[in-house]
Amino acid sequence: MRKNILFLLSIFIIAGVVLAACQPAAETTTEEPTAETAVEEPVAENPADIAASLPRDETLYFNGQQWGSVVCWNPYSSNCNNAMALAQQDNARVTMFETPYLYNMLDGKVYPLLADGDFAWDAGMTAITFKINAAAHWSDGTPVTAEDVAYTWATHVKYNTQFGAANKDYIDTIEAVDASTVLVKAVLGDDGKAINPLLVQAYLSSNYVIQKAWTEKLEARTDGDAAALMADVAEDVVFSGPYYKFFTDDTKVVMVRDDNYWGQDTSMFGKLPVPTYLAHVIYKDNAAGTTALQAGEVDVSQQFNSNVQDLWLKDNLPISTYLADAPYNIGASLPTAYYNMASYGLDQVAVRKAIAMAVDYNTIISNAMTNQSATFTQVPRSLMNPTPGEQALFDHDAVADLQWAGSDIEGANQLLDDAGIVDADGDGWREYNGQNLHYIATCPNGWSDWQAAIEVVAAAGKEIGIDITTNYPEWSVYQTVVTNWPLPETGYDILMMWSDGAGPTQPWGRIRHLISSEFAQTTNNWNGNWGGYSNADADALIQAIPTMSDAAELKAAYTELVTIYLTDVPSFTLMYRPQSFHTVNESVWTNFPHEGDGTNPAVPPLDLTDGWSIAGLYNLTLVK
Amino acid sequence: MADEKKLCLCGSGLTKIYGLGRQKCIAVDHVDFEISECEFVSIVGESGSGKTTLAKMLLGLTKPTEGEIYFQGKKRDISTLRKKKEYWKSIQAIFQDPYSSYNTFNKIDTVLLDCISMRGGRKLPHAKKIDLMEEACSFVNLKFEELTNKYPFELSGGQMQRLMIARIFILKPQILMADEPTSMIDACSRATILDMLMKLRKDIGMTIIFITHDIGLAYYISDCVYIMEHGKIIESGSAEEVILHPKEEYTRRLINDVPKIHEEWDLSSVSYA
Amino acid sequence: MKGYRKYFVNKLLWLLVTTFFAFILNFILPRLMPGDPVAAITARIAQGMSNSTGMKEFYQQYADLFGTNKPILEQFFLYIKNVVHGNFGTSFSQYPRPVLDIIKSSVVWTVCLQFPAIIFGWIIGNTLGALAAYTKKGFDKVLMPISIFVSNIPAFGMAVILLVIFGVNLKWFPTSGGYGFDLIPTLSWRFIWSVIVHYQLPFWSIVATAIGGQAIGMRSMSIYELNADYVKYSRFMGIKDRKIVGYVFRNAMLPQVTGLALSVGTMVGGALVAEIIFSYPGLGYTLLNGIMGQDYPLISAVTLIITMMVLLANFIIEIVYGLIDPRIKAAQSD
Amino acid sequence: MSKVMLEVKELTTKYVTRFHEDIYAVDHVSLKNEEGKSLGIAGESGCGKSTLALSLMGYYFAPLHYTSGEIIIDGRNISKMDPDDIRRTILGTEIAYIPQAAMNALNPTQKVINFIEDVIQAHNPKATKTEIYELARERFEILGLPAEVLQKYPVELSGGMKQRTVIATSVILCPKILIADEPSSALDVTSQKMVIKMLRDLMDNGFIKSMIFITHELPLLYNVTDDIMVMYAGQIVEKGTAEEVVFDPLHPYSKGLMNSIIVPESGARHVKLSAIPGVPPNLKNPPQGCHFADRCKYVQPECKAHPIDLQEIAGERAYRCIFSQDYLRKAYKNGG
Amino acid sequence: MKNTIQQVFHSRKFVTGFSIFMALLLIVFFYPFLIKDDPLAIIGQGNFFPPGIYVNVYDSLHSTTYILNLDDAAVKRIGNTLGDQERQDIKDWLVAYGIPEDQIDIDNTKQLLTQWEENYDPNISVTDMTFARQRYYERIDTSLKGLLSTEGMIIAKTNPQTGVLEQTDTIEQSEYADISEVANIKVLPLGTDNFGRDVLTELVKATGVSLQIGFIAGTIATLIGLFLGLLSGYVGGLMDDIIMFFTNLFTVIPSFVLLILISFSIGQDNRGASTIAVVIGFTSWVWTARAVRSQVISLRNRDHVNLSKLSGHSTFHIIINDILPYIASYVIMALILQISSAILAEASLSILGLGPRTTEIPTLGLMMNWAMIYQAQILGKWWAYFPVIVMIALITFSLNLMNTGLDQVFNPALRD
Repeated sequence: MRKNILFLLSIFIIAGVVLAACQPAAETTTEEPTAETAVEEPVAENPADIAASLPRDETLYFNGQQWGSVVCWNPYSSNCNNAMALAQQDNARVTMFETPYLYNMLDGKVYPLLADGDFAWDAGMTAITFKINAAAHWSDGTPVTAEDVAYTWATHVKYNTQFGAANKDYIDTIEAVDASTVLVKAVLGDDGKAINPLLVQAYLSSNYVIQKAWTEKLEARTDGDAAALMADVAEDVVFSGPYYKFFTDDTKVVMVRDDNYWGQDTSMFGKLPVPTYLAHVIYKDNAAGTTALQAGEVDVSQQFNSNVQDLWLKDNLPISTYLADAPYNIGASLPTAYYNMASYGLDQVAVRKAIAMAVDYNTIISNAMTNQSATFTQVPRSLMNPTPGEQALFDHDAVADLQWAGSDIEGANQLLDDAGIVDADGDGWREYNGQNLHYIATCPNGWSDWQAAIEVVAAAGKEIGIDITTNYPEWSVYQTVVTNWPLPETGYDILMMWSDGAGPTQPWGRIRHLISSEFAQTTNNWNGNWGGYSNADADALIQAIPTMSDAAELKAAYTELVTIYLTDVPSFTLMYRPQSFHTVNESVWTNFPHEGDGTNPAVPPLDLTDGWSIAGLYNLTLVK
Repeated sequence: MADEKKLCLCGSGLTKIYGLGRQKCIAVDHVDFEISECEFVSIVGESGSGKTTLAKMLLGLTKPTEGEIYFQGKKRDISTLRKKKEYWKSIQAIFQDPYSSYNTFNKIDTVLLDCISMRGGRKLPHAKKIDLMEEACSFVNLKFEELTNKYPFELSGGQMQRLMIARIFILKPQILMADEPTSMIDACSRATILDMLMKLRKDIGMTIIFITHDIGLAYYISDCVYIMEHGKIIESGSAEEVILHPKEEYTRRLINDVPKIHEEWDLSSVSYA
Repeated sequence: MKGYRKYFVNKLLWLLVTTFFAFILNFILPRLMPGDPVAAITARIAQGMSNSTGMKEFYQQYADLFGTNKPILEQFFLYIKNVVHGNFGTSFSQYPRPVLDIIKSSVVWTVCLQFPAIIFGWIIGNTLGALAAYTKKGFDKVLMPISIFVSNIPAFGMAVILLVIFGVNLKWFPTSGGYGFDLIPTLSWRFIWSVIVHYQLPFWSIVATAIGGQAIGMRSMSIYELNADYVKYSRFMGIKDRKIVGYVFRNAMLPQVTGLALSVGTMVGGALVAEIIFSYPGLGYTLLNGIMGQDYPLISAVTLIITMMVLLANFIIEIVYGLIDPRIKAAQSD
Repeated sequence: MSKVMLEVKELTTKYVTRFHEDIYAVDHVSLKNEEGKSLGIAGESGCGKSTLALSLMGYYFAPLHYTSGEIIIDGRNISKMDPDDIRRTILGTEIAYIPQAAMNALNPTQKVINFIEDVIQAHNPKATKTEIYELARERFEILGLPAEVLQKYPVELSGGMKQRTVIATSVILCPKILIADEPSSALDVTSQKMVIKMLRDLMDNGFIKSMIFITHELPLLYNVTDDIMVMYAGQIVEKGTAEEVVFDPLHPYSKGLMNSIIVPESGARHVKLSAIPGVPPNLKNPPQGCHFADRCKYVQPECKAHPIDLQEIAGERAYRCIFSQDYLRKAYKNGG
Repeated sequence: MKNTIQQVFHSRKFVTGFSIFMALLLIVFFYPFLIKDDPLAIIGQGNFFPPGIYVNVYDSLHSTTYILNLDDAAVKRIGNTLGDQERQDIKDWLVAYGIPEDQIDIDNTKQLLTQWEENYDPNISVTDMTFARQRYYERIDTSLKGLLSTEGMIIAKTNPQTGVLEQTDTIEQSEYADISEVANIKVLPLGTDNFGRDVLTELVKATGVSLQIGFIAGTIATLIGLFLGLLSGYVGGLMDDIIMFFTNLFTVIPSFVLLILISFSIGQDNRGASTIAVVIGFTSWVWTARAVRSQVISLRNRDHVNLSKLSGHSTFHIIINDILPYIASYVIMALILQISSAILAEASLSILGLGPRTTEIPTLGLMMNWAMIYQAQILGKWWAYFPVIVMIALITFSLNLMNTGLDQVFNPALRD
C-alpha cells in the first residue's frame, strides 16, 4: 500500500512538473514578442523588463472589439481581423493609421487629423482641396506628404482593393498639388457637378493615408500581385498613429504608444495619449467579456453586456455607461427586418405593415436588448437614428399618422381584414389568394439579440393569423445567401440585417442602403435593400439629396422618404442599437466620455479609438 | 456378426483446420473411420485431441476443411437447411453440460414439443402429444407431471441430462452422438445415464458414438474404441482389444496413468519431464 | 519479447489504418457542409463594393488559391501531400494565416490541459473505486452514489458549476483564458504562476467528470478480482490483506488501462467543452471558431489533430499496457 | 500410534449468502490425522468437502463463518486465536492449502518468485531476496521443477506445471499439514499422475508431515491416501482405512458411491454399476434426521426422526447409520 | 422471466433509479394537464425574472384594502432603501463636501436626510469622483425623495374634459391587500429565462423533448449495434472481420468529434430535434455492437444453440429464441446507457450551438445554450441554468442507477 501511495505521489509530482514545464514552452513556440516589437524605433523601456506583465496603471483594456486572433497589419487588406488597429469606415479607427479628418458622430462635424484646417470644395463642386499638417510624420520619421495620400488612392485603384472599388464610382483621382496640398477630384455627373459629393467628402474621414515608400516596398515584395498584396501580413508597416503592435497571440492584442508620435505637436493634441498600452484580451464570448469587465480586467467594454444596469445597481461596481439611464447608449444603428418582396403575399403592403404593427417591440427591447435601446414610443420610427441631429431632419408631425409603436394586434387584424386577406378555410391562418400565409423569419445563428428579436416577430405573426417560424443558419451560410439575389424560395421571407450607423454621409447613406433600388436584386450585394424593394420616387430623392444644400429642401426630401418608407414598409426596424456599446469600469481609469462630461467638442462614446472619440484618450486620468 | 454389419457412418480423410497462417491449428487431421449400425463406439482422447470437433463435423454443425462423410453408404449432403433437417432426423446429440444445453427461457415442455414437431407430429392433438411426452419421460424414469411447466434451472443436473435422453427417445434417430454426457454429473448418477444409453441402443437399435476422456468409461460401455491424439486416430478396435492389449505407446500410457483399484497404480515410472 | 514485438507491430499497423480512415473522414465531412466558404471570404473582402466583375475576379482568385474548384479527388491528394509536409493549408476564416500557425499556438494548451487532467482523473477515480470495493461498508455506501451522481453531471454542467462557485462567487480562480489578462508570455515565475492559476478550473472540471465513471468501473473490477482464486490462495499462504489488496488493485487496474485507452476519445469530447466554457486557448476553442467560420482547412486540421492525439494516446496506452501486463505477452506468444 | 498432527473436534462452519441465509456446509465434523499419514475425503459435489478444506485452515473470511468446534494442529488449538496471529504463525508454516482451481491460484501479474518472496516475508520479514531465491530454487529442483519457472509469470506455464508450481509454493515453508482440495481434477491423466507423485514426494522428503486429500474420484483417493472419510451433506457419514471404505463400505451412501467406480481394468466391463436416485438435501434447511434418508433404500421411519450419531467401531472406523454393520453387509449382499 | 423481474426489483439501486426516472416521466406527462401554458410563450418583458410569486400591481391597487397597524412597516421601508452602506456613503459624500465628520450621525435617519437634502447638488463634483460614483449619488438622491413622508400616496387621473390631473384616491402606508383577493397572481417557481419564458414550464417540456431525443437516439444506436453485433457474432467469418474493422475504427475516432462534424455538415436548417437524435444514434452504436458481438460469440458455441440447430430451427428462429433472450439484459443495459449518453450528447452539441435548430420546442441543451449566451452563469441567474444541469444529471443518474442495479442482478460477481 505504501508503495502505491508513493507511486501516486510521484505521478502527481510528474504531472505538476509537466504542467509547469510545458506551458512556457508553449509560448516560446507561438510568439516571440521581443523580436517583433523591434520593427520600429526601440521602446523607451527595455521590453524584457515589462514583458512579464503590463503595468495596470499604464494600460487601457478593451473588450468586444477583437474576436479571434489578429491576422495581419496591412491597411490595404480588409481581412486582417485586427480590430484594434484597422477599421476604415465612417468612424475610422485611428490608433495606428490615420485619416486626414476625424468624424464626430455627436455633432456630425469633421475635425482635421493629418489635415491642416478644413477642406474646401471648389466653386463648381468638382474637387476638394486640403492641406497636410506640416507636423505630421511617419513612424520612421519622414513627413507625411500629399504624395502619400495620392499614392494610397492610386494603389487602391490599381489593385482593386475593397476601398478602391467602393469609391471609384465617385472619386476620379487624388493628386498632390505640392508637398502638402491634396486635390481630390470627384467623378462628375452630366451637370458638371460631382455626382456624389457626400461620398467624396466621406473618403477623407474614413480612409487611411498610407506611406508611399512602404507601399512601394510592399509592391516590390509582392511583385504586383493583387491577392498577394492584400494577403501580406505587413509586420513592417510604417504608420503615423500614436500606437503600434506590441504583442499578439491567440488570447490578446497589445499595442504600445509611440512616444515620438507627431500628434504631441501643439498644432494637434499637444500631448501624448495617456495610456502607454492599449490591450485587448480576446474573449470567447460576451459572457467571458462581462466577467472580465466585472472583475475590473476591462476598462472600456464595447460588447453587449446584458442587463448592464445590474453591474452597478446589484453588484455596486464602479461601472457606468454613456447615459445614466436606459437606453444607456446613443442609438446609432437600426437593426432591421427586411421583407423578401418575392415571397408569396409579401408583395402586399397590408401583410407587410400588419406584421410590422403586430410585433411587440417593447418585448424585443426589454428582452433582446435588456432595455439598451430607446423604445418606439420614445423615438417614433422613421429612417433616422435616435440622435437629435438626425431626428431634426424630417417633419415629425407629417408622418405621425403613419408611425406605429407595435403590439397593435387589433390594428393589424383590421388592416388585413380590410385588404381581404382573411382566414377563409378556418384553419387559423390567413390566406392570400387561397394560399396560407406562411413565412420563415431568419437571422444568423448565435447572434443572440437578433435571434431573440426574431422570435418575437414570429410570435407576432401567430397573433394575427400569419404562420411565421424561425430559422437560424450559420453566419457563413446566411451572409452568402442574403447577399445574393434571388433569395431562396423558402427560408428567407423575413430576414434580419443591419443598417448603416452614424457617419458623415448619414442619414442619406442609410436610407440609400435601405431602400434604393440600385441594390435591389443584385448579387454580391453587401450594401442593403436585401429584400429587393424598388420605388422610383424614393430612388429619385436618394439621388438628389447629396447635391442639396438648402436645409428646408433637405427636410422636405427626407420627410418624403420617411413617408414612403412608412407607407410601403419594405422593411421595419426592430430596435435601436448603439454604434458601439460603451460601458466603462472606473476602477483604474476615469474621465471617460459621458453624457454632459463637459468636453468641447464632445467626445463620442466610441471606445476612444474611432473617429473623434480618440480625443478621449488624451483626457483619461487614473483613479485616485 | 461381422457379416451382418451394415455401415452406418464413415469418414474418410476428415480434416478440420481452424485459423489461418501462423495461428493455424489442425484440430482434426485426416481421420478415417467406419461405424456400423447399432454399434456402441467410443472416441477417447484427452482435452485438445480433437474429439469434440470430430463430433461436430459428424453432426453437421461444423464444416470439414477436407474429407468426406458417408452416411448409410452415401456421401452426406447437407448443403441446404432442408437437407440438414433431414439429416438431423437421423443423427442427434447429447452434450456434455446439461446446464448449458437448455434454453433457460423456455419451459421444459418446449424441448419435448420441438422434438415431436420434428418427428412430424406438429399437428397431433394435444392429448396425443402429452402421451408421447409422458412415454418419453417414463423411459428415463422421470414423471412428466412433475416437470411440466417447469424451467430447466429448477431441475438437477442428472434430471436435465435424463431429459435430454428423453428427447432422443422421442426423436429416435439412427445415430446418437453422446459428447461426454456424464462428465458433469456426479458419479452416483452416472450409472443411470449409462444404463439409459444402453437401453436406447437395445430398444431402438441406435448407433451410439460416445465421446469421452475417461478410458475406463469407454472400456466399460463400448463395443469399439477409437483413441485420438492430436487430431489423429491412433488406435482403434474392440474395447477389450484396445484397453487390455494396447498396441500404441500413447494408449498404454493413457491406461497406465488412470488410477486403478484392483491393479497396482505404478507411480515410480512417473518422470516430471 | 518476440510475442511482444508482434503485438507492437499489430497495434502499429492498426494505428496506421485507423489514421488513414480518420484522414478520409476528416477530409470529407467538413466539405459536406452547406455554403461556399470562398464566397464567404470574397464577400467579406468585398463588403461595400458595388461592381460585380471585381467580385468575380476575387472569387476566382481565392477559389484557385484554396483549390476548391478542383475535382474532389485531386483536392484530396493535394491535401494528403500537403499534410505529409506539415502543411494544413491556409485558413479560410483567418485568411491569410496558415492553419498550422493557428493550431501550433493552441495544441500545446490542449495537450497540457487534457492529458494530465484525464490521467489524473483516472488515477483518482481508480483509487476511489478500489477503496470503495475494498472497504465496502460506509465508504462504499456514501462514495458510490456520489460518484455515480457526479459522473452524471454533464461535462459542461460541471464546468459551469465550478465556474460559478470558484470563479464568479468565491473569486478564487480566474474564469477564462490561459494566463493573466495583464501578462505577456515570458519565462517568468509570475507568468508560470498565472498559468497554473488559470489551469485550475478547467483542469478540475475535467478531472471531476472523469473520476466518477472510472471509480464505478474500478469498483466493479476490484470486486471481481477480490473474488478471484488467487486472493483466497494468497490469504491461505499467510500473506497480509494489505499486500493482497495491492495485487487486486494492480490486476483490476490493468484492464482499466485499456478502458482508459478506449475512453480517451470520449473524454476529449468533454474536455473540449470544458475548454470552450473556460475560454481556454486550446483546440476546443479553435475548433469552435473554425466551425463558426466554416473554415474547412481549420476544421479538418483540428479534428485530424484531435483524432491523431486520441489515436496516439490509445497506441501509447496499449503499448504500455502490453509491457506491464504479462498476460498480453503470453497471449501473443501462443 | 504416531503423533497426531491435526485434530478437529465437532467443527461447524456456515456460509452466509447475500440474502442473509445460512448454509451449514460443515456440520459437526471431527477428524484426526497422524504424522506421516494422509487422509482422504470423498463425496459428491456440494457435499461440503471443499468447505471443509477451507474451514480446516482456521482462517475465515466472508462468506464463510466459523460457528463452533476446535482445530488442534500439532497440539496447538488454533480455534480461539486472533486471525492475524493465525495468518502469521499458522498459515503456510503449520498448515498449507492447495486450491481446487490451481489454474487461477497464482496472481497473473506477478512472477512466481515474487509471490514466494511475499509468502516468506509474511512470516519472516528478515529473509533476504537471495536467501529466498536459493531456498525456492533448491526446493523446486528437488521437486522436479526447473528453476526458470521462478522467473516466469503464471500465464507462461502449462496447466500441469502451474499446479505443480502451486504445490511447491504451498510447501515452501514446510507446513505440518497440507490440505489438497481436488488438486488434479482439472488436469489430464498424465499430469494428474505427476501431481500425485509430487504429493508423495513431499511426504517422502519431509516437506510436509501429513496431508488431507479431497477429491470426488474414488480410485484416485484409494491410491493416494491411507484413510478415507466419506462426506455427505456436510456430515461425515463414514470413515476408515482406504481399503475398508472402498472394499467394505458400510453406510448406504458409501456403498452407492463405491458401486459407481469405473476403472479400465480387465473385468471391469462386467461389473454392475449402481446409481443413487434423488438429489442431496438443501443445506439451507438440513433435514432433522439422517441427511441421506430421502435417497436411502433401507430407510426406516426413525431415520428421519432425530439426528443420527456416528457409530464408532473397531479401530478408527465409524459410520453414521442406525443399522448395525452386519445388517448392512447382509443387505448389500442380497440387494447387490 | 417473472423471476428475473422480481430479482431486478429487489435491487435497491435499480429501484431508486427507476423511481426517479418514473417520477420524471410522470411529471413530464402530467404537468401539461395541470399547467396548460405554452412552454415557449414569452410572458416576461425583460429577462431573467427571479423565482417568486408575482402580484399584479394594478390589481392589488384595486383590491379590498385592510388596515394593519404594524410598527415596523416604516422601519422596513426605510431600511430597504437606506441600508448601512448607503448611510455610510451619504456620510462620505457629506464629509468630502465639507461637513465636519462629528456633526454627522449615520444612525439618526432624520438628521442625516436633512443634511443630505440641504447640501446635495448633483452638479457639484466632489473631488476626483468617478462618473460611476456621481451617478450612484444621483440614484441615492432620487430614492430618498419622500422617504420619511408619513402621508399616503396619492393616485390621480386625468380628467377627460379638462385634461387636468385630479386626485382620485389615496393609499395609506398602513393599507394591505389580501393576496388571495388579487385577481392576477403568477407563480414562477423558477423565474423566467432570457426570453421571458417561464423556466419551469419550459424545463418540463424540454425534459420531455430531451427524453424523446434520448429514446430515439438510444433505440437507433441499440438497433444498429444489435444488428451489427448479431451479424458479426453469429455469422462470423469475413462478415465479422469487416464489421469489427469498422467497429474498431469508430471506437478510436472520437465520436464527439464525429458528431460535431456531422451536425455541422447537415446544416442548421436541417437540424431538427429528431435529426439530431438520428445523428447521435448513428454515431454511438459502437459499444453496443461490441458488447453484443462478444456475447453472441460466447453464446454461439453454447450447446443449447447447437441443440436448437439439431432440432432443425432456422437461423432466424435461433437468433430470436436462443440468442436474443440471453443478450436481452445486456441490450437493455446498453439501451439505457445509450439513452443517457444521447441526452448528454444533445446537450453538449447545443452548448456548441450545433444542437437542434428548433424554436418550436425547447430541449435541455438549448435552454442551457441560451442561458449561457445571456450570461446567466455570470450574472448569478442560477434558475436559468442550474435546474437544467440538475435535470440532465437526474435523468442520467436515474438511468445509470437502473443500469448498475441491472448489472448487479445479471453479473452475480458484482453483488455485494
